[in-house]
Amino acid sequence: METISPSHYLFLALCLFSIGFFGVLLRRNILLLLMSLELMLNGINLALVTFSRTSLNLDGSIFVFFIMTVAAAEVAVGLALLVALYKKRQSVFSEDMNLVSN
Amino acid sequence: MVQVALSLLLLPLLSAGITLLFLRKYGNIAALLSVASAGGILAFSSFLIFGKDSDQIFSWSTTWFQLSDWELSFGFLVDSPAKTLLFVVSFVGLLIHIFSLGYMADDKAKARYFGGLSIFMFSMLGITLSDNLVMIFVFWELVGFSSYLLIAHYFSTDEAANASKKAFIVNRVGDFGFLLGIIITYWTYGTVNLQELSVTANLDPSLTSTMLCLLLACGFIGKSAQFPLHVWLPDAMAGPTPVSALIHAATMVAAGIFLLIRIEFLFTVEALKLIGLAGSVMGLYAGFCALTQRDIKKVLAYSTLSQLGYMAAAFGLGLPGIALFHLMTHAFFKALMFLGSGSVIHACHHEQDIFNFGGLRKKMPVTAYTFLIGVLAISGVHFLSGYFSKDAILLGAYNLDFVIFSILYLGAILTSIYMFRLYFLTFCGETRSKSSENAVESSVFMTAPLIVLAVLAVFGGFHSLYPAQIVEYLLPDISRVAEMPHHLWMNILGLFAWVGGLLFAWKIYGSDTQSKDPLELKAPSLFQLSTSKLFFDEVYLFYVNRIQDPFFRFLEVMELLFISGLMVRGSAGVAALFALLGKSFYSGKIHHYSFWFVLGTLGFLAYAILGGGIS
Amino acid sequence: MDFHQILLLGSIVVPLLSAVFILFFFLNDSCRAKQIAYFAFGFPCAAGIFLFVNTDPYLTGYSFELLYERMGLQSLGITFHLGLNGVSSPLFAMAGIVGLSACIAAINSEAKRLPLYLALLAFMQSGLMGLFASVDIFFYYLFHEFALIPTFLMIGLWGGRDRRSIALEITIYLTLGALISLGGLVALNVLLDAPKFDFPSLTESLLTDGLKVGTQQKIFGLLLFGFGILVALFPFHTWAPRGYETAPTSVSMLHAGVLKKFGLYGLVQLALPLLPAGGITWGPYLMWLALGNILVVGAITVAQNNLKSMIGNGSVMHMGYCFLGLAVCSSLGASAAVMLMCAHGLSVSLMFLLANYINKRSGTLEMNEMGGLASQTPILACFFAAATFATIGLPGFGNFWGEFAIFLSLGEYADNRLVLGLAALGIIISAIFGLRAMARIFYGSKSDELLSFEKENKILDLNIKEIIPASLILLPLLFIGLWPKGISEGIDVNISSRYQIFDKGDGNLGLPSCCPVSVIEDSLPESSIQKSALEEEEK
Amino acid sequence: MNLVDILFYLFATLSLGGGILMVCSKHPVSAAMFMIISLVGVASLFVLLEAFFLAVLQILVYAGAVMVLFLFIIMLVDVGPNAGKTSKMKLISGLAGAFLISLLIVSFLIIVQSSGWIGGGANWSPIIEGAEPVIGDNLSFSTSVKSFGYGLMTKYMLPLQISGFLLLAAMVGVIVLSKKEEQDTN
Amino acid sequence: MEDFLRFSNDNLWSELWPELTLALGAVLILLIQLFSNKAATNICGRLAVLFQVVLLGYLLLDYLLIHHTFDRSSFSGMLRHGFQGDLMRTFFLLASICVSILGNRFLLTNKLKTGEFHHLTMLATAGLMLLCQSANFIVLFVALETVALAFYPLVAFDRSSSKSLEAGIKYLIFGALSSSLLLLGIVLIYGVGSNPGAWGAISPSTNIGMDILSFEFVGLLLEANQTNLLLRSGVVLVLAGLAFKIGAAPFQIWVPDVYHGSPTPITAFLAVSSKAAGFFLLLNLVNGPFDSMSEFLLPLFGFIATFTILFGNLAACAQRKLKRMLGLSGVAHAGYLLVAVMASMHFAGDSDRAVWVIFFYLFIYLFASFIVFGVMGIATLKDDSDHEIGHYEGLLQKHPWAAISLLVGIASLAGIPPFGGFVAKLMLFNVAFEAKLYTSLVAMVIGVVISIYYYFGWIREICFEPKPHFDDDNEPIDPWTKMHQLGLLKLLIITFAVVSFVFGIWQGPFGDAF
Repeated sequence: METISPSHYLFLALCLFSIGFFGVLLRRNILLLLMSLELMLNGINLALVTFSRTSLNLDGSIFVFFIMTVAAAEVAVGLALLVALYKKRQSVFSEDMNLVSN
Repeated sequence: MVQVALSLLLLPLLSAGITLLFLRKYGNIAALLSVASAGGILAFSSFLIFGKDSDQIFSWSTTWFQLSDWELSFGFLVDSPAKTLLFVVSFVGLLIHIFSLGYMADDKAKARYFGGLSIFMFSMLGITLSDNLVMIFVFWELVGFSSYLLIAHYFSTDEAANASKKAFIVNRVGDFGFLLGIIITYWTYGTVNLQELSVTANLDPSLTSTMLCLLLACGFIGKSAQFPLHVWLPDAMAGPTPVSALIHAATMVAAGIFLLIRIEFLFTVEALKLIGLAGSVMGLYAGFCALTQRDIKKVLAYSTLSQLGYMAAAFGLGLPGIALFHLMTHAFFKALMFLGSGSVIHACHHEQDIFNFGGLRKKMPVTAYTFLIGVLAISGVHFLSGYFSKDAILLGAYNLDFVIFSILYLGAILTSIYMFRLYFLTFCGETRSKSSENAVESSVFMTAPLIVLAVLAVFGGFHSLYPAQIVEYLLPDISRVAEMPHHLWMNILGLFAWVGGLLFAWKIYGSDTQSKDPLELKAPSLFQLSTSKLFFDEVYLFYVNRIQDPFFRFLEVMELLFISGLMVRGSAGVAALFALLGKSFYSGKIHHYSFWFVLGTLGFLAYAILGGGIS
Repeated sequence: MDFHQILLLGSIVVPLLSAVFILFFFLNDSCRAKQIAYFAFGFPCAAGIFLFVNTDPYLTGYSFELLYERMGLQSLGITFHLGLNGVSSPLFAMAGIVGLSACIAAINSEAKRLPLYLALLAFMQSGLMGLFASVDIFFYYLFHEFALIPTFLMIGLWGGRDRRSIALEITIYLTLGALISLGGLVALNVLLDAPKFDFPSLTESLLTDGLKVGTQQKIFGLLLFGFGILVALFPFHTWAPRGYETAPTSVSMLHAGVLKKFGLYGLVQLALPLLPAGGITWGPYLMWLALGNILVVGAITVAQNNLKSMIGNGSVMHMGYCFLGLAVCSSLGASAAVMLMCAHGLSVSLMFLLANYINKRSGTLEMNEMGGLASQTPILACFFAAATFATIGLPGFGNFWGEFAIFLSLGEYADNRLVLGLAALGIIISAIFGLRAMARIFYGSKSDELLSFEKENKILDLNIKEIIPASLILLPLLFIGLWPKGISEGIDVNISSRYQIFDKGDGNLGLPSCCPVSVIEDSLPESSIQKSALEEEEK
Repeated sequence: MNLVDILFYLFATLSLGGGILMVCSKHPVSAAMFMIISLVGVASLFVLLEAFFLAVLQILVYAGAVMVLFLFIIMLVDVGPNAGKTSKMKLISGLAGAFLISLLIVSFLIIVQSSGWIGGGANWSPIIEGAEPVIGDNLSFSTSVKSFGYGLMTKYMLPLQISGFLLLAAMVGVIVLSKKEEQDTN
Repeated sequence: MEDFLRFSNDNLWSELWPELTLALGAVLILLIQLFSNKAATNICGRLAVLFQVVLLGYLLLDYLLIHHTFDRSSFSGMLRHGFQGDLMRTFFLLASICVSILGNRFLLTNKLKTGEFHHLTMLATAGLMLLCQSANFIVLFVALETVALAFYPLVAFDRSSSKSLEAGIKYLIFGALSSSLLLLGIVLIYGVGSNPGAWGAISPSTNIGMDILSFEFVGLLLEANQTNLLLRSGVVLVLAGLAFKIGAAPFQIWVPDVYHGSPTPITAFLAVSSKAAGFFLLLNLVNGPFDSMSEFLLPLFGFIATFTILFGNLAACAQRKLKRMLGLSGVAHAGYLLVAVMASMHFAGDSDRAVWVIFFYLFIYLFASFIVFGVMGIATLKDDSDHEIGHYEGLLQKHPWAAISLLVGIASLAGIPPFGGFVAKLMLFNVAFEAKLYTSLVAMVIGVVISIYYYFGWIREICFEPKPHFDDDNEPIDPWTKMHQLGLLKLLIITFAVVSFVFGIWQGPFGDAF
């Protein structure tokens, strides 16, 4: 039918996941770090939808729904933490977060 | 009989125990108790010797200790050699106890002294009565212990402290071999009981080995202070003089000879030859050392060594009876001389240097004359006790082994030289120091034993005078020697020996002597050689101070370095290193930590892709 | 529960409860604490002696058995099982005696915070009594560790130099040993799958099931090195002298005297009879390690200058003899080792006790700075001489019989003769250090240090409070020495019954050939099987 | 190459490119913008996959709510580009990160390829309209929101309720973290 | 419609009464907090404890008397209830009570809001209970995230402390990261499972309709497709997600930092409940759906366990900050427990023994941890995060009961007889030996020996006389001043100390349970 197979979608999804991961590695700004985490979740969502569509099974899609909920809640808490910390330390960079260390 | 033997053994132990526990502060009571026990011992032992079935060997045993197949019995074996020694020990022992009453009269630690004597009597009787090698070993160690205690009587002097330590350790070296010998004997013959051993050894002569004999003989070498373990005996003179008389002259050192006699049937020809040769060399060597000693007791100590060498030689020649005979006579005259010297020392307020004596004959005649008898006896003057036993040894050696004979004969000449030297320097001439000027004859407690011993030193050589039970073991060998040729020839040679010695000593020491040894002026190199005692002490000292102790310290350092340091601390250090490494990962930085997650994920995925048995 | 069982249980429970009592109620009342301590230690001592006297020496099993099935993990077969046999009852009594003596020494010591000290000591005592009374292996191990914790605390609280680091070092070292041996014990439990995790059941299931030779060797190795560390086997011994030097007297006494016997007891009761093939494989190597104990550590002992560290090293050295006795793998050797364990426990604790007395009187433990003490303290000198001569194996004291029988067991096979010769050198070495110490402390002239110490402190001889604990130990030591049969019977009967495996010997190997109980033979060379078959035919 | 393919590649480029640019952009605001692009790209892919409801959710929840929240916070905390903090270590760790991530992508590629998904092992099957909504214990794919609703309210009732509590916890958490502390005022 | 209604037939909410009660209680507490005046806010803490104690009592009564602990499932197979799940319920409830008690003290000294704290704690506990009964990956994920989202604010609860906030951020980032790994794993498994072409040997007739994300189906799927790379990666990634929860290497790196920053009660909560949940889940997975992959997973587990044990213990040695040290020692404990998990994988089909060992271990770990954290909670420091070993100098003299309880706790953690920890370790050794995990055994032995260093190093400070301080300028502040009004906390600590000891010599019902 089409030349684009589910594998393409899957690989794309995994690439998104990896880029998100790369962001986690690379970025020192916690805000961007949180965004990268969201990107990873997006990759996962894409994979899920792909699988769901391929096998004509709705459970995967519903799973995406839950993932989105969780992601949103996580972001909310994360940003609240960040703001609280920013008030104390005037910084959102991970370099400055070394109070809890040896 | 068992009860007698047991009470014989327990009596001194009891006396020692009571003294130690209750009488520490009551020296006089302790002394009396001890003497009483010595008297009791004599009584009991004569009962044992002359008892009803005295012509039979008395043996009895009961289990003492049992592990697995090995059973050790506590038992008595009173056969003829045991009876001889029993007699010597109990008789001389009593005399010395009595002598001690006088000698130690002013000593503060009297109780300790007499307690030690009692322990010694207990252990010595134990050796005498034991029926197996392990028991002998037990009492063997115990006599060593009591000897240690008594040498250390004047413990606050460094001399006594060192001498006691040395005596015990050197004895331990001998015991080391003895112990090995006993163990190997057990596994070779399957028993350590003397009677069973003799049966087995006779049945199967192939079991004997020179090695085993020599190991067992190590015990003898240590206890009888034979070459090369002789170094402790002269030092042991740091103890009170009666102790020297009892332990280091009459009985304990002789126990080595007694041990040899007990296990005579185990010996091979080679071993006997070796012992004989070593004994004779010892006889010569000790005599040579005695020539230049200044300490009255050390002269006697070396003389003891020399006489023990004679006994060993006799045993080595295959004449154990003669060895025992000499043991007995030697016990008398050597005890006599030691006690005499004790009397002198006591009179001179613990002055021991013979060059500080002189002219004591007039001041203490009893001591002097009894001492002279001793000197004559040991020099082998005819028809005194020493003559019989010593001549028998020389005669036997002449007929059996000429090498041994010639060495022994040289030794005999030396004996009479140093003995007369001792006598002349001590009792003749003018007094050479204040302490000897003020000397007076000792009390009756001291002179009475001297007189008794002097009588024995005179007549002790006539074996026919003794009750048969005592000399039973000696007779076969005595008659064997008596049948040997060249008897007359030997008499003449003997005469030459003692007269020559006498004259030689008279020439050098007889006339007026100053505090310096005349021999030192006349033959300095010989004198040097003699005083150095062939450097044995130096060699041992060198070994201990320069080799053993540094090596042990080196081992300590090595332990500290390698075991404590490298092994224990090292592993702790490695752990600490890893701990620091582990700690260093915790930088607290998020972007460092996320690398762990990437690496972990990669690792897990790599494992999924590559690992785990894809089939 | 009859009277004996009550005594047996009581000797563990009484000190434990007393410790708790002191801890909770009398932590500040040292007078009352002392009274409780006398009872807490006196009871196990009396009970130990009474039970020892009443143990039937001819019973190969356990007397006074006490069993609570519901206590412990049933799945592992753990039960609370107490009992005494010929091997454990003398050790049990010994633990009681040394404990009482250590208690009196502790009371005399006037340590700071005495009630706490006594409470911890009582905990330790409870563990020690339990250790030898346990039939169950889990509780046997548990009681050992139970006794170890107070050791750590007491060294740290009342110890001498470097106590903080040494306490930690010892604990780490000993835990390593304990864990390795625990590994071996767990292996035994798992592989044998016995219904109960105690000595008799394991033996029984071993007899029925059997273990492969290779397995036996591995497990024995674990047990040997685990226990070896605990008993200070060369070269894992360095903790011992350092620890004893630092530890307070009572702890040194109990640890060196009693607790250290844990490992040997385990080897005797457990490892050798259950894993004969392992014993025979490891025996020759063990011999050389034990020689390391005797010769190397012995030499190091001679080089020591500190009295306590000398005693500590000396005790390590004598452990070598015990190991030698075990290494020959015969009932003679093992029983001898047990004899020596009993005697050594007494003698070494006596030594530590006396070292404390000496320290009190001379203000130092460095032997260089002592000398001539005997003139003022003749009784102390007497006791010290007795202890020294006991340690160096003078007949008349218990140690001699142990050492002698060990030498005897070594002499059985010609291959061991070299080892025998080297090991016997130990009697010379121990004489050297023992007598040197005696001479340096008590004989000779007084040292300057002692004289200056004497100016400030009056040197008195032992008083009755000090004589009692010392004689408490010395008397049984003399008893064993004079009447060895008194304890050897029980040991012998018990061990012979379980060491029969070793008695069917094969002289060609220099050691008895292993006749493993197992029917499965995987690594036995064929020739030896044939040989044994031939021998049977001949018979 | 038909239209759907072209669209796929277009949206894939959008989402990937947006993602990469988000990760690499210096300023947080621009990063957020790129993130929105990426999210919209993914939403479009959802449309391609006929998951219309989820596409709408994606736009509403992510691009709408979440990203706006992000932008708010970016403005609130007022952080500029992480300037002046470029160090060698950062470069090295960036390179190492890039290397590791490329390894990750490679391993993903291997996994996807080896499992038979690439190359049409599994392919699109048309959505059967009017098929059974429930097959066994599974729900069959449907483009209608109604099926979602039914699924959530019956089979996924429990997770739905749990996520209610999840949101409650998150809410309380956010309140705890950001409510003005009373003791500050006192 | 009926098709869908079929699903709601077995939505048996009554099965979830403890979770629901707890969650409702949490809401109730929040409401009380909201509507009560300021002075009475302490009521919330007491009410929370009381509420949970009553619940625990009722729960136990229910199990012991009404006794319906047979295996059953509900919610279309999304939950599975059974004895083990019930046991974990009591475990979490017990832990939650302890956290509440510790929390009351903490909140009082730091003047923080009580209502929210207890609300979040109880919600997290309810989530943990659900997590342990989940039999479906969606429920698992959602419950897991509920727990996590309740934990993030709890970790950062002490808002006045930067450290607490920082720990919260770190926990959030790594939690999110690890849950994406877990999710990816689930998705990959779902991808294969939803594709009928990959079902292979699963007989379509009987299993065609099974819920793809249920554990049961995944088990069958994995059994049929053991070498499928996608599945393998999925499994491995799921395990990676769980490894984060239990703090196993190489995902252990967050542990000390987060433990360090969080308030002490929450540190305990993390150390005990969160870890226990992770382990229970891991057990459920490796003995349930991943059972057929055991052979594939064991070497991986072996490596992780060894690495975790050694890393945790070694890194803990170098720490003087107590919370970090305890965190790292917790990592080591996770390693030990992983060995037991491996053993349970070895005894395929007969894994109960090993599972029981883990249960016992977890309970003992709970007791010991709460003793230790409880005593730590008593100390009043300027900054709650800065517990150092030095603060415990001479505690034995000052407060013997606290010191002795603490000693018991530490000894139990270290596995020293006669405390519970030893029995737990012994059983662990036993099981590991039965499973022939010799390498791990060696690692365990080495680990325990190393751990003695830091545990006894701590004990040393507690008991021994303090070293003389040479720099008198910065005299340390005595943290042991406010010892009054401990009440429940003191009772808790002492009770747990006694329990730890009793379990060391008498295992009671556990003795039979194995």
